Amino acid sequence: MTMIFIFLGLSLLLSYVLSRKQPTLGAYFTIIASLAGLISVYLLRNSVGVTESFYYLNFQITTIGWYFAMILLTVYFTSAFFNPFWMDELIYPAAYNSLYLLSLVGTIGLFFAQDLMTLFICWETAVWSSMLIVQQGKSRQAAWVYFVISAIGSMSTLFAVLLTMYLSGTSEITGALTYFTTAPVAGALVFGAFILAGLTKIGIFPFHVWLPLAHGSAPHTFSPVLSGGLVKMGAYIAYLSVAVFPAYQVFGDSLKIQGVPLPIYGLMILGAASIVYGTLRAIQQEDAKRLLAYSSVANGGYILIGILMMDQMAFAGGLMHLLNHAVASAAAFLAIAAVAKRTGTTKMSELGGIIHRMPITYTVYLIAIISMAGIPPMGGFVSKWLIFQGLSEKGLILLATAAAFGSIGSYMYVFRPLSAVFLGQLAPKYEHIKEANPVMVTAMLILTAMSLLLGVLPNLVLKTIAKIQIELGINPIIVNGTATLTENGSVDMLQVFTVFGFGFLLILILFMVLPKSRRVGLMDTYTSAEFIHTPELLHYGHSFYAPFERLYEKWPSVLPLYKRMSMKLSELGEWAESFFFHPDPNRAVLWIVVVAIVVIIGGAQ
Amino acid sequence: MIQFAGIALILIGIYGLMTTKHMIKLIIALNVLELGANIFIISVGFVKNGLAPILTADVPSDLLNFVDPLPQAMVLTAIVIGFGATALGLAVARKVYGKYQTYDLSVIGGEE
Amino acid sequence: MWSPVWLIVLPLLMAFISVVIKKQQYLLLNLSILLNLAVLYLAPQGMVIIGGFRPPFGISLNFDRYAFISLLLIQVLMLFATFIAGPLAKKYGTVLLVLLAGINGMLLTNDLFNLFVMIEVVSIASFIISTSNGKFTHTFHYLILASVGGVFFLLGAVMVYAYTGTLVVQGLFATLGQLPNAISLIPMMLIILGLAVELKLMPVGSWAKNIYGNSNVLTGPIFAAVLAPAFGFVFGRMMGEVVVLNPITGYTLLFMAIATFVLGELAAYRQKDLLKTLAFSSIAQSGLAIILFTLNLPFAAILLLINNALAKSILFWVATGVSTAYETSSMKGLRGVFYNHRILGITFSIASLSLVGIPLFLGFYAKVTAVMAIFTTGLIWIPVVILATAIIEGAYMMKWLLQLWSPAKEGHLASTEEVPEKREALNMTQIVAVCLVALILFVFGLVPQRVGRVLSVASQAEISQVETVAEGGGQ
Amino acid sequence: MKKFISFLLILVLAFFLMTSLNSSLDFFNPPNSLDETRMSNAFIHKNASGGSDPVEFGKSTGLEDGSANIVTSVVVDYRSFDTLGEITVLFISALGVGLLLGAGTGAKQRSGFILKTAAKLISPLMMVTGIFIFTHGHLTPGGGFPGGSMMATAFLLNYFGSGSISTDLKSLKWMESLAGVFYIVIGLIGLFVAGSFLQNYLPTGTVGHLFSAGIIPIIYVLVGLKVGSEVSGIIADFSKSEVTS
Repeated sequence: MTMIFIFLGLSLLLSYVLSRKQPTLGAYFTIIASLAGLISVYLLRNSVGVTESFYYLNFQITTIGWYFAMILLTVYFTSAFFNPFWMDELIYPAAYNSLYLLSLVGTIGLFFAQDLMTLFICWETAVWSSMLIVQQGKSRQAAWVYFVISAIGSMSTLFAVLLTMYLSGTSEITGALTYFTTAPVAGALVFGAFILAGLTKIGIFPFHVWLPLAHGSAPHTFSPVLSGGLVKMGAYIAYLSVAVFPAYQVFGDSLKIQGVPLPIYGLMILGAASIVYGTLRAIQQEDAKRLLAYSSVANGGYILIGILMMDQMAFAGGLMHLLNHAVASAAAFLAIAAVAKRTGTTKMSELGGIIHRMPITYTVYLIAIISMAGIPPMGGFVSKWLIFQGLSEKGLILLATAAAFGSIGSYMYVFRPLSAVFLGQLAPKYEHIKEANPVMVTAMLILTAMSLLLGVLPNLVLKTIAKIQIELGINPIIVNGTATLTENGSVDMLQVFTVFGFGFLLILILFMVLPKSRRVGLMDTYTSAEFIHTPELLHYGHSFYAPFERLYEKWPSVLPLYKRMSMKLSELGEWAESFFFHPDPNRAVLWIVVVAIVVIIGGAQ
Repeated sequence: MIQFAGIALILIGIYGLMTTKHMIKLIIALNVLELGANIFIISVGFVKNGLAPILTADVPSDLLNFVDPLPQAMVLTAIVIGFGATALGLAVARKVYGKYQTYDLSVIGGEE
Repeated sequence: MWSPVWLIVLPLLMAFISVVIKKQQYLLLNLSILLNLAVLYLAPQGMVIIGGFRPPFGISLNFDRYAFISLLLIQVLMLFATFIAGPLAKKYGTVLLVLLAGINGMLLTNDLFNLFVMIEVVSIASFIISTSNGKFTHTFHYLILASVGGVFFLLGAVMVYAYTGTLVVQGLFATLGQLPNAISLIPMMLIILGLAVELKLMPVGSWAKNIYGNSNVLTGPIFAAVLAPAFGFVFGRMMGEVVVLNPITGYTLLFMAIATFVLGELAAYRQKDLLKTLAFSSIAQSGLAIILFTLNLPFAAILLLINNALAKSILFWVATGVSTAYETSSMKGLRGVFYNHRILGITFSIASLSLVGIPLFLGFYAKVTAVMAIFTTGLIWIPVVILATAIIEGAYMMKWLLQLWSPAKEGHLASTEEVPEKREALNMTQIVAVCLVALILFVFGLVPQRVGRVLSVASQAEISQVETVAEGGGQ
Repeated sequence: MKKFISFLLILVLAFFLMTSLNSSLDFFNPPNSLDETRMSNAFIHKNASGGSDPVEFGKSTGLEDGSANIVTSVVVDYRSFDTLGEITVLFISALGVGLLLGAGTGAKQRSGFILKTAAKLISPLMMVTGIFIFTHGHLTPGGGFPGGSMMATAFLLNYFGSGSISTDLKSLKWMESLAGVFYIVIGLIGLFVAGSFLQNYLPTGTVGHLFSAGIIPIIYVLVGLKVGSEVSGIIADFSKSEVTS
């Protein structure tokens, strides 16, 4: 395992050197490096429990770590296919390529960390290297917000980590965290500080503000990694703080709601809030990438709730949703990136009818959003269904309602880019664009195939998850051949797929057989005597959900709250500056006297 | 009793430093403060009916009546240091005057 | 013959000589720093008597590990500072020599009054260096405050003498501790207040804003990287050997230090000017070091001082070099400037990441050590404050990094068209020197435990405690 | 308003300072003799390095310190290092003044007949007195600093009288530099000969004689010359560069 890190470390240096010579070369190299990483981590699947030390970093292979690392590597690997085509847009391509691999090293290190210090070091490495990538996109502000929100998480984690190390006297993750079974008060503090990092990274309400900003303005090739990959780091922290950290024991004495301790329930409510909020906001978005970012917020809510449940089904659902969402969201972002590469924009109102020029990209996107929305027969359905099962079994009605709401709402937001970007009439200026480059298409097809496979045979993954559950000592999810068994019944996705596939074929045949509709160009209007100055206004992608937008125009947003907080901090700084740093020697002497008086009076008593 | 004079001068000096905005006056106030401090230091070594700590032909041989020479030595050093700071302060003040034609800091305002 | 007294005498001798041969000032300056480094290497550790009278009757120098570490840091940074400042250092060669002698004296001396003399030497030399900013009212402000501080320190020292009859620094706390609190209160307050001015503590350190904020390539590094750690080390020595804190002085000092740290970072957060940002950042970091010294955690404080000194020197070199070349230090004017100066940009980034305390840099180790050490005192709220403030520090440092690296308007991709026209910020040899310091910082970050092991002896703390902290920081 | 607040604060400070100092110790009540714990007792009895023979003026020889003026023995012998620091302060501030104001041109001062004549008469006398004071620093009150200042005053008077700086400033610089260098060299000889910096390695002679006390008179002469030249230098710098608009 150490070899993997050394190899990736060397290859990031190599990619820097190559990129200095020829940026595209370095970018192709990132594909090779991440593929090599993927293969070598895959080969570790049977060496669970092996520990290794590298310098002062200690690593251990665990099933869950392996699972997370595989997800991340998949996303990094497929997104790397897009890197070579964006090199000319970036001002520091060499830095991009090497930081791309550095953030990969950081994330993998995080999942394999054996002790808390290693965990934190890898965490920070991933955060700041990805922050430096995001800044190469459209917005410095976004990168900054990303860093600050992450820093809130990082610093609270650091506090938790150090306090844990101090109290327990060890830094080995399992040993240190299980210490708190005997010290519930300190445990509650550590739990809160620790999981805050997870919340900020997953983008749980109210820490979601960085997601739309960072995902929306990061370089197009990096948005899939952010959404599909790095967000999952937060899920890992959430996993650690509820599964490894004895959260249910620490809060054993607190008030319980349907068997869930109140603090954990509160976190679930936050997860539910981000489902609802993310969904509603996503519907409103005008920019395709921001829309997907908000959908990540919503999906992050599912993942958080699933993991926090720590039970047979929802937990399995949460872990599986990680993978499903990673694959689907990466595919969707990549599809949008492919469109942006050809058209130069991600604004939905400026696009339309791209299906006529980029049909494969369209298919990729379609399948991705089906999975994201949780429509059978894609993988997203299985995981959401499992979470729903778990929630309803425990009787957590409120959360189940939110989950259901999110599922239905997701139809609305995934449909918007589908119709606004891909369907409808083709704008004249995009008349001559071509299908995406074969290299990019390859990457997208890999993800699409995975999405389909996960939908048809979810048990491939559920087996691994069952293994994790056994390690944690909770009831494992039961799989039987192609069927997944739950207490409320079983589902066999192969059957579902067959039914859906059959229906799809039927429709396809009908579509082929029935007479073709005539294509009408965007400029081809009935107002014959009038010249169309702004054709995009005529496209129905324009003001797609205008009624909804009007509906929550006045809704409060969270971002201004943060801005106001930042303003308040600035004001406090200004006050301090004018009060204590007055450019007047009299003032300073006065302060000396005041301090002297305070000390003397205080000392006199 | 001499301590009171020292402390009073220190306080007067501080008062001056707190109120005036005139650079030369600030330096004068600083000097008053330093003077007060020096007097205070001298007073620390004082002995009742003490003599200056210099051996001459007619001091008693038990030497018990000498005041403490160490504070005096310190004051010597402190005076010179105060002199140095004052000289430098005046030079800076003149530089400011050369630039703004005034010694009044409130007229100059905050120099950015 | 290899006595640490050379560290003071040699620069002083060179200074006296340099008055008459002005042309060779610079050479003499560099020569004496290099010779000082040799002396540091050769001189045996221990107490050195001056004038042939043992303490308390004569003055003595305490050349222990603590002094060694601080002196080594100061000589190295001084060497680089004078080298990089080049022509300016030539003009102020004699002053820098005296400054060096004063700082060395301050760090070595074992006599409270002699410490006062050395502090005055240093502060008068630093007044003169600060005039090279060309803002004389600021120098005046600094002069008044530092003089008042000096008088306070003197009064404190004299009162200590009046009460205890001795001025020897080493072990003075034992004698002072026997006095009732009501008696030791005022001298302790005077000593702390006197030092607080130079340490830039919150209500009394107002001079620092403008002196640091208008600095040039000489003053910035000298103030932030040489004077600040020097006074920090002196304060550490005072806390370790002299100052007896009772609850009121202790809490006042702690409160002042925390206020300096938090409000300083907040003030830095709102700055739109690079040098002003760095100025407030220096103020705040000095507050953090004082928190640690006040809590009697010298090991963490030393680590922090070293990290800050190295990082701040790089930041100030790059910032002053760039802002002089482009004639602005505002955020707007310097946007994307590192596109032209990649190497400077990388060193600046290393320094700022280390300052913020990002893992794999020395600053992280320092921060972890500090927090772990504070846990042992039981004051859990202080780490919370420190880490919360670290977010603010990270926020403004990152803002600057992002702006300085990206030649782009907000909402647009970076493009070479936005890059300001290239000018020479520092010449090749200067860049190499800055890189060397950055390399030192980087290497220290890679082997933090080794650095820690060297320092743990210097901190004179119980070895067992320091060891666990050092291990905790790295594993 | 500001003055009122300042006044109030000063009053408060004064009140609490007084009560605190008064209650803590009978600080305002001087002792009848020097406290035993004070190390200055050793300076007075000249037994810092052992020995308990009583010191007698004009008789005791070969003491650890041969200066009759005990303040001088503290300043230049026991705590000579402070004095080195002190002349460094003076040196650096003179240098600073030179750096700040030295760039200007010398300005003519108009002076009347009486001042002119008196200056010519008095300034050599003052010069001689100054030299007397610092050569007898180990015997009588005074020493290098007052003597040096007196020389500088003579220099100032001379300037007032003649209207311009007649002395060659270069020679002042040389004097300043050489005095400082010799001070350190004497100290270093101590380091090499006697084992510690600034140690008295010459015979201390008999207390009260002019040629006694080892290196003390030598150092005081050097200090006197250095102070005289530095203060003169400061005066010369201030006389320059009349502030122009």
